[in-house]
Formats: sequence, structure tokens, C-alpha cells
Amino acid sequence: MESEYAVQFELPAYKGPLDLLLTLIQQEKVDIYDIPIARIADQFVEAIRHMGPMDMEVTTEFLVLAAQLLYIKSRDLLPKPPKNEQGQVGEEDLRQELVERLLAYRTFKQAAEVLEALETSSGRSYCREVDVEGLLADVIPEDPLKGISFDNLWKAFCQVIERAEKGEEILEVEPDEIAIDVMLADVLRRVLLHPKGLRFSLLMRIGSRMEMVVSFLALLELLQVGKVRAEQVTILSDIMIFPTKKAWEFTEEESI
Amino acid sequence: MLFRERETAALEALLFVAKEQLSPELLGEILDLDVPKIEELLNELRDRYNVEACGLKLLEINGGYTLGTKPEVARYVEILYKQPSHALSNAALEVLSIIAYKQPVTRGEVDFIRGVQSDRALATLVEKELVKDVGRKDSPGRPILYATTEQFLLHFGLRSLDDMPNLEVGLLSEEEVASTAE
Amino acid sequence: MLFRERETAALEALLFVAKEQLSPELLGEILDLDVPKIEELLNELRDRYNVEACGLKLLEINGGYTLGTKPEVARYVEILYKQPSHALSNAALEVLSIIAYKQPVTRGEVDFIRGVQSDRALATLVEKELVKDVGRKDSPGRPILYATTEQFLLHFGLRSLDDMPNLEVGLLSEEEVASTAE
Repeated sequence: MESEYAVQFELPAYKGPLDLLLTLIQQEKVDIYDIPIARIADQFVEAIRHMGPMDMEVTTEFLVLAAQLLYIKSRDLLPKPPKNEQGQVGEEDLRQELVERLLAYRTFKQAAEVLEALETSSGRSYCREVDVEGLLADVIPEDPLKGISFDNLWKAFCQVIERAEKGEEILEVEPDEIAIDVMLADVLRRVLLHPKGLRFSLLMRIGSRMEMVVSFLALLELLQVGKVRAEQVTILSDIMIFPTKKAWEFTEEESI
Repeated sequence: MLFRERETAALEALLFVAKEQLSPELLGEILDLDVPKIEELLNELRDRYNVEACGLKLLEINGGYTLGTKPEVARYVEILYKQPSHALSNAALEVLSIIAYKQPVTRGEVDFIRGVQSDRALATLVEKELVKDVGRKDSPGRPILYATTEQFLLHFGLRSLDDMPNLEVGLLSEEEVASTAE
Repeated sequence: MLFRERETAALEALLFVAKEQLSPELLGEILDLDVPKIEELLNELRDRYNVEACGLKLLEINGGYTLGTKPEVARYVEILYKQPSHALSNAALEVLSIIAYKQPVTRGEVDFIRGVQSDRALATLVEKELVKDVGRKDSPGRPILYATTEQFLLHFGLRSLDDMPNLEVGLLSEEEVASTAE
């Protein structure tokens, strides 16, 4: 019972019923194309009996193959039925299929051995985990303002002032429909950009009569709520309009 | 032919810091050298690493290059990372060999060839990033198809899938595997 | 004393893969060597890297060791990881100028002055570290206040914000502003 002992001993190594079957065939040193089914089937069943408690699903797979082997064995033992094509084909098919499965399995089992050898001989290389941020920590980031002079910044600011001076595209709207709150924002924006004062005459942009009237109304409104203040040093000098501290006190919603 | 030392140093540094493999084309672009010259420098580097006292290795994967440690010193790296060993179990190796040679394959196809369920081994392989999900098979149930990854090539020291040892294929035809597996 | 090649290879591999510096003690533990021997191997490695064709360098930081690239090849590493830098948009420049002159200001205030939304431009400036969040305005909604950063001053060679050319000091007189506007 040499083989039985070996089976018991090597049990944990079996990777499945085909592996077990292949091992038995190899131990018996028989040709895979000419398996002595009766003997091998008995050994297979014996091996399963020694398996003990195993994962149910795995056991099932062993039992399925065991049943198949026993079936082929029984067909072998039975006297050959008369030239009944049905039966003949059935048995040959079962054997043929089993051999083919075993051959395919053996091929991949060998491939797995080749991979295992590769793993030890040329594999298991470890690469670095590259910390890009760490690498670039000492690198001075490119200046986002590269090529930008203070003059450029100043020009950008002038653009803002210029746009504010032009006002919103009011001319596209019917002049008599200038909304007071649009003009209010417009006037306030221009005053804000001139903390040192904006001349009243400059503030009153020469546009349509309606535009002048509405901006004047807006200015009065701003004076009344205290967002701007007006100064006239002498009777004949220009009236200067200044933003007050209150000028910034508009709610964020107004502009967003 | 002059051996350019500075360029070799730069090449080595680039391979050292790169997150992924670098193609000879990209290396050439950065170093301002043509591809044959880059290949020459890569050979210089490979030769330099080929002494026993060197723990590094030039790895070529799918035409790109990177640096890695030599297989001979793997166990020390494994000690450092307190990983018993990255070596795979027999079952995992079987599943992996089937996927490697038959990719893309479904789990059902692998199970059929092995005659046993392979879900646990497959999960390990996916976790180790040796195989990955590459889509679904256009058949009933639309099962997931698996294929090997670049990590697979790295783990076995293969330059590409073409580097895989030849296998006597065709013992089981595709149709048979497919028909029984579903 | 015999120069141990295999140990040097293992040492190099360990330094190569380690995420942090390794102390001679830990290296000794993994390689089963005493600290003086480790130091000796580290010297071997340092000498080996000391040739021009080598792009790597043994770095000692706080008594621990790691591998890095040589300063001579740093510029190639920078090329590999260089982010394509985009010039600041006109909108960003406008927002920057408003913040520079009116700081601290809220986004709403900037929007109001420009007459258009400035969120994207503002986000770019924050990301590029030209402006920063300096607190919240004591008004409804407690909006964030923005001001320019040190980097901003540095770029324009300003020691402080007081150095900023004064808007009102005749850089552009009222009349000029007005005339441009017409």
C-alpha cells in the first residue's frame, strides 16, 4: 500500500481532482492514453476516503471525477454490448474526454512549474515607489509670473478702470430703461477705483440725457446711504466724490 | 565610439526617478540623443549592473525601461518589507499559467481546465496585481475576462508576453474549453 | 578583509527599495552583519557611485542611508517631471492687480469691480500661490478676504506692499484715466 501512504502524506498539495488523478497515473507509471481505469479508479476512491473533512465544494469536485471513473470502470467490466452505436460512442467519448482534460491540465501544470522556476531565477524584481513630490521638493517651481513686469500688472489694472469708466453695455439697452440699480453699481464702481476722489464732472459721463439723469439720481442715492461723500473746497472748484468706508458694504450676492 | 559618461549618469538617474518605464524615445528626447545612442547607453548600464556586487538590474518591460532589484537579493527585500515571501502558491501558479497562455479567459474556463474552483487563487492574483479584469465575454452571463498585467511580466522577469516559454498548445481546442466552461 | 560582493548587492537593493532612510543597525540586522561591516560596505558603495558614469549617490540623512540622484543630473530629472507652465491669463492679471491694490478684498468685491465673475482666475492665483486667503470679512456671509503673497512681492522685487508704486501718485492722473475711458 505504498501508493496509499504517499497519497495520504501528500494530500494538502493536491490542487484538484485532475491533479490527484495525474499523480496516481504518474505513480503507476502508466501511459496517459491507456489508463488502467479499474485500478486507478480504486486508488482514486481510496485517496478521497483519506481526505477527511475538506471544503465541501472541493470534495464535490473530487466525487464527480470519482463517479466518472467508476462509471468508465463499470463499462469496462460489463460485457461489450452488441454493436450498439449509442453505447460504444458513449464510453469512448468519456475516456477520450478524460484523457484530453488530463493532457491539457498536465500542460498547464508544467507551465506553472516553468513559471515557478522563472520566479526564482529571473523574477521577483522589486521596483522603487517613487515619491515625485519629495523629488521635486527642492526644485524651485517655475515662477508663474515669469515674463510679467509690474508694467503689465499696472496695465491690467488700467483695463479694469477703463472698463468701469465705459460702464456696462448700457447703450444697447433702450436709454429710457436704464435701471437705477445698474447705474448705482456703475457709479459706485467708478468712485471706488478713485480713493483720492473723482471729479463730479468726470463722473457725469456725457451720454444720453437719460443716462446723465439716472447717474445723477444714483449719485444722490449713494450720497444718501453714505457710501460716497462729496467735497467742494471752494465755491468754484470741482466737486470731488470720495468713497466712504461704507462703500464696500454691499452684500456679496449683489455681484455673484 | 566614445562612451559618454555624463549621459549614462543622466540616463541612470532618469530610470531611478521615473514612476513608470521609460521608452528609449522619451529618454532620447530628454537627453537629446538619438534612439540607437540611447540603446547603446542602456547596454552600458546593463553591463555595469552585471557584476555580482551590484544589486540592481535594468528591466525591460514591453519596450520600456526601468530599474529593479536582482532576483538573487529578493529575499532581503522581502525581509525589509516583512513579507514572508512573494513566491506564489502552486494553485496560484497554475491559475496564472492558464491565464498567461490563454488570455483573455474567464474564471469558468480556468476552473474547467483545472477541474477545480479557482476563485480564491484568482482573487489572490488580482490582489497582487498579476492579473486583471479586461472586460466581459460576449456569451451568456457575460462572464469577466482576465488577462495578465505588467506586474506579471515584472514578477517573472519577462520582457513581454512573447518572452513566455513555448507551450504545447492545442491539446484542448478553444471550442471544447469554451463549450464546457459555461 | 574580504570584500563581500553578495552583501553589497543586497545592501544596494535594500537602499534602492526602501521608502525611508535605513540605519546601519537595521541593515546589519537584515544582512546578518555587524555595524562596522555595514559601514564598510556602505563605503564600497559610495566609492562605486563616485565615478562620472554613475547617476546615483549614497545619501546620509540623520544617520540613516538612502539612495538619490547626483546633483549634476538634477536638471534631467526636472525635465522629466516638468509641468507645462501656462502664462497667466489676462483675467488673472486683472484680478491680481485689483487684489494688489485693494487688498484685502473678497471675491465679491473683485467681481464687482471687474463687472464679471472672477472665480476661475482667482482659483488659479491661489493655486500658483500669488494670492492667499487672509481671513474673513466681518460682513454678511463672512466672505473670505484675499491678499497677495510673499511670492508676489518677491517676483516684483518689492520688499513690502508699501513699496508698491502708488496708484494715486500720478502714475496715471485722473485726467489720463478719464481720457483713456472716453
